[in-house]
Amino acid sequence: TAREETPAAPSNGGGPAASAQSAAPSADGCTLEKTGYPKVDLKTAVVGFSQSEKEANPFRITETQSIRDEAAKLGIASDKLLVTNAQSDLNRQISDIKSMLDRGAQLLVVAPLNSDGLQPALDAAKAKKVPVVTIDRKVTSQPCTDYLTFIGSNFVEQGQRAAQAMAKATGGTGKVAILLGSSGNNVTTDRTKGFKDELAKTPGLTVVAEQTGEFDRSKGQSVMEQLIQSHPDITAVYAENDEMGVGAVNALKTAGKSPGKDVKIVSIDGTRNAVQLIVDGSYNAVIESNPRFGPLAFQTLQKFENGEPIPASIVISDDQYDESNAAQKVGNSYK
Amino acid sequence: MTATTEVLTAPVLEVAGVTKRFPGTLALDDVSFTLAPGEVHALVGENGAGKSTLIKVLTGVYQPDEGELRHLGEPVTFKRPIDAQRAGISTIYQEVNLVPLMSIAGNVFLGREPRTKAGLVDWGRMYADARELLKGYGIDDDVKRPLHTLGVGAQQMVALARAVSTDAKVVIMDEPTSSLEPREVETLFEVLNRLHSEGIAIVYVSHRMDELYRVCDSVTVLRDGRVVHSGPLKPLPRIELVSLMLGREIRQIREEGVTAFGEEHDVEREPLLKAENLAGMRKLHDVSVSIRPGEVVGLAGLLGSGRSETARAIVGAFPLDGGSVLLAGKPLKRGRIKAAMRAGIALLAEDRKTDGIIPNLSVRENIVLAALPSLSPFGLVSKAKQDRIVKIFMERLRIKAASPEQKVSELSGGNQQKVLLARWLATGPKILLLDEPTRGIDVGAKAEVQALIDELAQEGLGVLLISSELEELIDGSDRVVVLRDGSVAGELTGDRITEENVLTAIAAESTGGDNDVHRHP
Amino acid sequence: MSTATLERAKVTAWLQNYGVYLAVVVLLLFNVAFTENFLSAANFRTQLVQAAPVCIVALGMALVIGTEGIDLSVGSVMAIAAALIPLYLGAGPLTAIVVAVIAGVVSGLFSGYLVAYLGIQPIIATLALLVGGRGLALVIAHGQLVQLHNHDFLQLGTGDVLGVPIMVIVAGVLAVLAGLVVQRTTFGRHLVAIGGNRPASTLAGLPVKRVLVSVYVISGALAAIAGVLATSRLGASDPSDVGLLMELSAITAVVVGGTPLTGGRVRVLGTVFGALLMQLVQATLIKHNLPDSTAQMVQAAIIVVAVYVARERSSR
Amino acid sequence: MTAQTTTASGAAFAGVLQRQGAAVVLVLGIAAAWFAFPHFGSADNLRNLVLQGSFLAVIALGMTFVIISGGIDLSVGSNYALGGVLAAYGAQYGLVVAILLPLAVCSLIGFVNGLLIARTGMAPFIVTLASLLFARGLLLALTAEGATTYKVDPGSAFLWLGQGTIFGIGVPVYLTLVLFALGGLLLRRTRFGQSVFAIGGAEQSAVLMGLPVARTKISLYTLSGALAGVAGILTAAYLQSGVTVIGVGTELDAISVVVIGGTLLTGGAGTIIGTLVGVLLRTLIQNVINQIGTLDSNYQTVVSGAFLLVVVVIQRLLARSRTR
Ligand SMILES: Nc1ncnc2c1ncn2[C@@H]1O[C@H](COP(=O)(O)OP(=O)(O)OP(=O)(O)O)[C@@H](O)[C@H]1O
Ligand SMILES: Nc1ncnc2c1ncn2[C@@H]1O[C@H](COP(=O)(O)OP(=O)(O)OP(=O)(O)O)[C@@H](O)[C@H]1O
Ligand SMILES: [Mg+2]
Ligand SMILES: [Mg+2]
Repeated sequence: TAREETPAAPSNGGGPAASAQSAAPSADGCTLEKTGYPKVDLKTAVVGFSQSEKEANPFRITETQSIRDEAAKLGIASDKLLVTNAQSDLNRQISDIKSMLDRGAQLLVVAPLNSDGLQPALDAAKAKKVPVVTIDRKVTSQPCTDYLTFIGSNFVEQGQRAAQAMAKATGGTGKVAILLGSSGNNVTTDRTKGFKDELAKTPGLTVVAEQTGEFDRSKGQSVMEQLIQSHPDITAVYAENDEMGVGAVNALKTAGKSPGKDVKIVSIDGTRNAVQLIVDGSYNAVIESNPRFGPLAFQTLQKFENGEPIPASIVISDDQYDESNAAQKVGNSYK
Repeated sequence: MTATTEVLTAPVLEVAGVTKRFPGTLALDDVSFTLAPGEVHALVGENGAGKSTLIKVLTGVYQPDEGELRHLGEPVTFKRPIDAQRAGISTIYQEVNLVPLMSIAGNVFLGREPRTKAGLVDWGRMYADARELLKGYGIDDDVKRPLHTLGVGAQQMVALARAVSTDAKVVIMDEPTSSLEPREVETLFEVLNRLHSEGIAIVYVSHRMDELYRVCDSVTVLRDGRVVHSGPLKPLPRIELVSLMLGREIRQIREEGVTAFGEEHDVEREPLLKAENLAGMRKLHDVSVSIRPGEVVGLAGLLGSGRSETARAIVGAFPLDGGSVLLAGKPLKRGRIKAAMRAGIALLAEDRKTDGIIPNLSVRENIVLAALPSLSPFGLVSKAKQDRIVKIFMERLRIKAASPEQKVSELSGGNQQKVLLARWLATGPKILLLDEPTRGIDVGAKAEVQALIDELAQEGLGVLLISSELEELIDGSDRVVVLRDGSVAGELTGDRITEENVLTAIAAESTGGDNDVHRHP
Repeated sequence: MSTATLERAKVTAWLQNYGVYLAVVVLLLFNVAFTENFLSAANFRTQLVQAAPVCIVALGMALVIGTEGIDLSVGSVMAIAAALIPLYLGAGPLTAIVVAVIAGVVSGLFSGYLVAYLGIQPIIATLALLVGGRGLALVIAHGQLVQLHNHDFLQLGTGDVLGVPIMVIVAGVLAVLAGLVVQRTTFGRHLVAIGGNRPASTLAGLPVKRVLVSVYVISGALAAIAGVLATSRLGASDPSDVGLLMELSAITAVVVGGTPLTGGRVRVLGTVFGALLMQLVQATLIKHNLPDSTAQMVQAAIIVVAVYVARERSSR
Repeated sequence: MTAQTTTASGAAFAGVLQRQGAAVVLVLGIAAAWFAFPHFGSADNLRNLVLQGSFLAVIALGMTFVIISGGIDLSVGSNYALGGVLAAYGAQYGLVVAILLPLAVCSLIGFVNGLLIARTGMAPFIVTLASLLFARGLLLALTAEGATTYKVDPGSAFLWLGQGTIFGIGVPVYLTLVLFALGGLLLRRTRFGQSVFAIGGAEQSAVLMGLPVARTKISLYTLSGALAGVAGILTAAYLQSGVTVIGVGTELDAISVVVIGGTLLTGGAGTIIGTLVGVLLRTLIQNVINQIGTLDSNYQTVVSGAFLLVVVVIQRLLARSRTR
C-alpha cells in the first residue's frame, strides 16, 4: 500500500500531505449540478474550518496548521478563512459551524468531534447550500445530501494493518496486550474492531488484556506497568495511538525488558517520537494516520466547484513505518 | 380564645425515667418531669446540669436511651423536631435558630407559609401577617429585610413570635432572655402572660432568679443530670432554690452574697488603655473609654448601643473610620487583632458559638489556642507546656469536662464560656475586654466568674465589663460608661453608680420613636 | 442491650478511625489470593511509584481541606510545572525544578490571595485556575509535548536510592513532613482551628489570612513537585495530559482517608492510605482486565463505602 | 443625614449591581458585540446562541437548586450523557419510552445521591463525585464500552423535541423557558422552595424548625438528576443520536454559570433568572471568541478562566462595598 508521495510544502516537518487511495473519480460521485449548490470561486470565497479539539496534540496541531497553510498557499485572504475550535464540546461544534455559516462561510471543512451528532450543523449548511468536507472522521450522515464527502483514514483498516504488522513483527505467535483509546470514541471502536478481526486470522496471537490508556502517554505507561506485573508473559503490545505506545516503551524499559525485542510494539499515528523509536530499535511498527488534510481538502473543494464528480468518501493512503523504512522516512512523521 | 379554666387531669407532657448518655457523659439520669396544662414551669440547674438536653429530648432532637415520653397521657416517640411540632410543642432554643439570610417574614412562617388557592406561597398575605404578628413583639422593622440585619435580641423575639404563632399547646423556652434587653424582656413577659391565660403550658429555662419568681408557677431542679427537686416555686425560698441547684449549704451561700464582687479596687491614676473618638460603620459615632490598671470599667447601654462594637474596635476586630486606641501611650495599629493581643489586650467575644469555640478541637486545644505561639518555641508545639497551663486553668476556673481531650462542643454552655475565659487568661493579658461574660451561665458559675473578675482586677488587670445585667454591672464596676446610639451618654463613678442613675443615662433623650432601638437604618 | 449499642458504637468509632487501613489490608489480601503474580517486589514498587504523585498532591489537598477549603487547581498547576521544565532544563535540572516549584508557589499565592483576602469561595477561585491554568500551560508549551533527554532529571522518576524509588522517597518524606506540620507546629494547629471556626480564630488573634495563603501555597508547591515527578517519570513534558482530573483523585484520597470536607481536621496518614487504597483499587481492576465501564462503577461504589464508614457521625 | 441617605442609596445601587451584575454585563456585552461584529446581531446567530445555551441551561437549573441548598452536584455531566444515550435507545420503542426511560434512570441516580447525602450525612461533593463515575460507567456498559451509538430514526416524532422550531426558534428554547418559569415558581412560591433556602442558609436551624430537611434534599438531588436527564433527552433529539462523548466537564460549566449568575456557593441565596443570565453570558463569550476568530484555542480556556474570575471578583467587591 505504501506509495511514494511527493512531499508537500515543508511546513510541518516536511511530511507529505494526505493523498487519496484511489484517484479514479467514480462516475456516480457528487457533483455541483446534483446538489444544485451555487458555484463559488475558491480564491475569493469565505472558507470555514471547524476544529473539534484544542490544538494540544501533534495530530490536531498538524491538522489545523495544514488547513491554514494550504489556504495561505492558495491566496485565500486571512479574513476569509474562519477557524473555530469546539474544545471537545459537541454542542459547541454545532454552534461553531452555524456561526460560521452565519458569518458567510461558503465552503466548510469540518473535523468532527464525533461521528454521530453533527446532523443539526450539516442541516444548517445544507439549508444555506454550503458544501461540507469532513476530515479525519467520517460522519454517519448521507454524503452528497448532508455533506459533500469525507476525507480521511479508514480507522478499521488502520487496525487491520496494525494487526498485520503485529503478525509480521512477532512472527505469528505471542500474547498481545491492547492499550485502548478513550472509551466512547469512534476511533477507539474502529481501531479495536479492525485489529481484533484481523488478529483472529493469526491463531498464534491471543489478546490477554485490553485496558484503556485514554490516548494518553502517562495513562498508557501506568496501565502497561500494571500489565507487566500481572501478565509477565506478554510479548506484544498494540497501542491505539503512538502516545500510549511510547508510554508502554517507558514502562517496559523501567521493568527491565527491552521493548521492540522482548515485547513487540505496534501503534497508530505516525508521530515523530514513535517513528524515531523504530529507528532506535525499541519499537516495531507505526501505522500512519496522516493529519495533513489541507491540500486534499482544498483540491476536493476546487474539483467540486469545477463541476467534477466527488466520491462519497476519499480514503487517504496512510503510510506505514517499520524497521525497513523508518530511518529514511522519519522525516515524514509529524510532531 | 377563652382561657381553658376547667381542670385537666392529664399532663400535657410527661417524661418518665429518661436517661440520655453521650460519650463520656451521663447527661440525663433517670429524669422524670411533668408539665401540667397552663402552667409555667421553670427548669433550672447549673451549667451542664442537663437542661438543654432534656429540652432536646422533649422536642425530638435527641432520642432518649431509656425511659419514655408521654403526650396527653399517651406514650409517644418524637423522631424528629417536626414530630414534636405536629404535637403542638414549640421551642425557642438557647442559641437563635433561624435562617439569617432569609427575610424576617420568611423566618416567621417558614414551613407553614400562607398559600393561595393555587397552592403557591402568598407573599402579600405573609408579609401582612408577619407585620401584624411582630408588632405584638415590639418589632416594627420591614419584614422583607433579611433576618441578619436585626440585632440578636430582636432575632430572639422573631423566634419567639414564630414559636408562639404555631398554635402551640406547649412552648419551651431555653434561656430566652439571655440576649434580650430590659424592654424586650417586658414584652416577653407580656407574651408569657397572654399564653398563660390561653392555657398554654410553658417550660422556662433561665439562670435569672428574679425572672423565675416573676413568671413561673412550678420548678424542676436538675443537678448533674438528675432531678433533685420538683414542685411549686413560690413557696420555695430563693436561697433554698440556689442551694438545691448548687448542692451547697444555704449558710455558705449567704456568706458569699448575691454577686461575688468585692469592694472597690485600688486604682492607679494613669490609664493603661485609652480609646479615643472611635467611629465606624455607622454603629459607632464617638466613643472614648479609658481603662486603668486594676480597674473594672462597666459599659452600659441598650442592645445595639454599640458596646460590643466598642470592645471589638479596641482589639481591631471592627473596622473603624476614625479614632485611635492607645496602650500605655503608644498607638495601636488599627485593625490588627494580633498587634492588640501582643500588646496585652484580650477580648472575650459575646457569641461563643460563632466567635468563640472551635467545636472540633478539644478543651485543651481551645484553651491554648491564643497562647500557642508563646508556648511553642520555633513554632513547634510542646504538649508538656500545654498540659501544665491547661491543668492550671481547668482547676482554677473549675471547668467541668470528662478530660482535657474532650471535644469542647460537648461541654455545656457555661463550661464552654469558662474555656474561653481560660483561653484569654492563658495569654497573660493586661487588659481584658469581657463582652457578656456571664450570659447563659448558672448562678454558681456566674459567681465564680464574677469573683474571678474581681481577683484579676486586684492583680492589676484592667477590665472592661459589658453586661446586660445591671446588677452585675453596678456591683462589679469601679466606673460605668454609658453608651447610647454609638456615643458616650454619660459616665458614673463611685457612689453615683446606682441603678437609677445608669437607667437615667441610658434612657435620657431616648425619646418616643424608639422603634429603631434594635438597629439603626 | 445498652452494652450492645455501646459495643456497636465502639466498632463504628474504630472503623471511622482505622477503616481506611483495614480497607487497604483487605484489598491486599484479596489480591494476594486472587491476583496472579501479585506478591512480588516489583509489583509493590509499581504500586508505590504510581501512587506517589497522587499522594503528594493529596497531602497539600488535605491541608487545604483542613481549612474548610478545596483546591481544584492542582492538576493545572502540575501542567504548568510540566510546561516549564523543558524551557529551563538547559540551565540544569535543579534550575528547572526550582522554576517549576516557584510556579506552583505563585499559583498558590494567587488562589490563596483570592480566598483569604478577597473572600472568594475556594471552590470557585480554584475552578477558575483549573480552567485557565491548563490553557496557560498549553500556551507556554505551544500545545506541544516535549521529549526530555536530561539524564539527571529523568533519574528522579526512574532512579532509586538503596533500592527505594526516588519518587517514593520524596512522597514519604513529604508525608512525614506534613504529619509533623499538622501535629507539631503552631501553623498546623492554627490551620485546624481556622477550619473549625474561622471567626473565632480571627478573634483569637490567629494569623488567619497568612495561614490560608500558606496552605494554598503549600498545595501549589506540592502539586508542582508532583508535576515535576510525573514529567520525569514520563520522560516528557506533556502539559495537555499531565495531572488531568488530579483534583478529583486527590480529593477522593483525602476524603476516603477520613478527613472531612467540612474542615477542622486533617488526617495525614489517612490521606496517604487513601491514595494507596485508590491506587490498589485501580491496579486490581486493571490486573483483572475489567472493562472501563465496570471499573468506573466499582470505583464509585468503593468511594461511597469508604466515605460512609469514615464519615463524622452526628450524635443522635 | 443626607450623607447617610446617599451612602445608603449607593449601597443599594451596589446591591442591585451585585445581584444583577451579570445581567448588566450581559446587556453591555451584547451591545458591544452587536456593534463590533457585523454578523453578531443576525437573527440566525441569535437563534443559534439561545439554542446552544438551552441544554446547559436546563442542567444549570437543577444545579441552582442544589447550590442554593448549600450542596453541589458533580454527577450532572455524566447523568446528562447517560440521559442522552437512554433517550436515543428508548426512541426505538417510541416517544414515551424515549422520554420516560432517561427521566426514570437519571432521577433514580439523583434520588440515590439525595438519599446518601440526606440520610448518611456524607458530603455532597464526594457522593456526587462517585455517581459521576457510576453514571459514566453505566453509560459505557450500555453502549458496549462506547462502541455503540444508538441512532434515532429520522422519521421519529421524538426528534421534534430537539430539532423542531416554533416561529423559527428551536423547541428546546421554549422548553427551557417553561422549565425556568416552573423552576422560578417552585423556588419562590412554594414551601419546598422556602425550605431549600432555609437548608442552604442554616441547615441546623431548618432541622430545629421542623422543616422536612431530608425529604427536601432528596427531592433536590432527584430534581437535579431529572433535569440532567431532560437535557440529555433534548440533546439526543437534537443530535438524532445517543452520543457517548458529551457531558465531560459539564458539571463545572454548570457550576460556573450558576455562580456567575449570582448564586452563592455557600448556599441560602440565589436566583433562577441569574442562572439564565449566566448561561447566556457564557454562550455570548464563546460566540464572541468565534467572531474574533484569531484566538488560539489554548488561549480560549485562559480567557474563560479569567472571565469567571473577573465576574466573581467583581461580585465579591460589590458585595463588600454593600456591607460597608
Ligand atoms: N452533643 C453532646 N455530646 C456530648 N455531650 C453532650 C452533648 N450535649 C450535651 N452534652 C453534655 O451533657 C451535659 C448536659 O448539657 P446541657 O447542654 O444539657 O446543659 P445545660 O443544663 O443546658 O447547661 P447550660 O446552662 O450551660 O446551657 C453536659 O455535661 C454536656 O457536656
Ligand atoms: N447588621 C448586623 N448583622 C449582624 N449582626 C448584627 C447586625 N447588627 C447588629 N448585630 C448584632 O446584634 C447584636 C447587638 O448589637 P450591638 O452589638 O450593636 O449591641 P450592644 O450594645 O453590643 O449590645 P449587646 O452586647 O447587649 O448585644 C450584636 O451582637 C451585633 O453583632
Ligand atoms: Mg443549655
Ligand atoms: Mg453586644
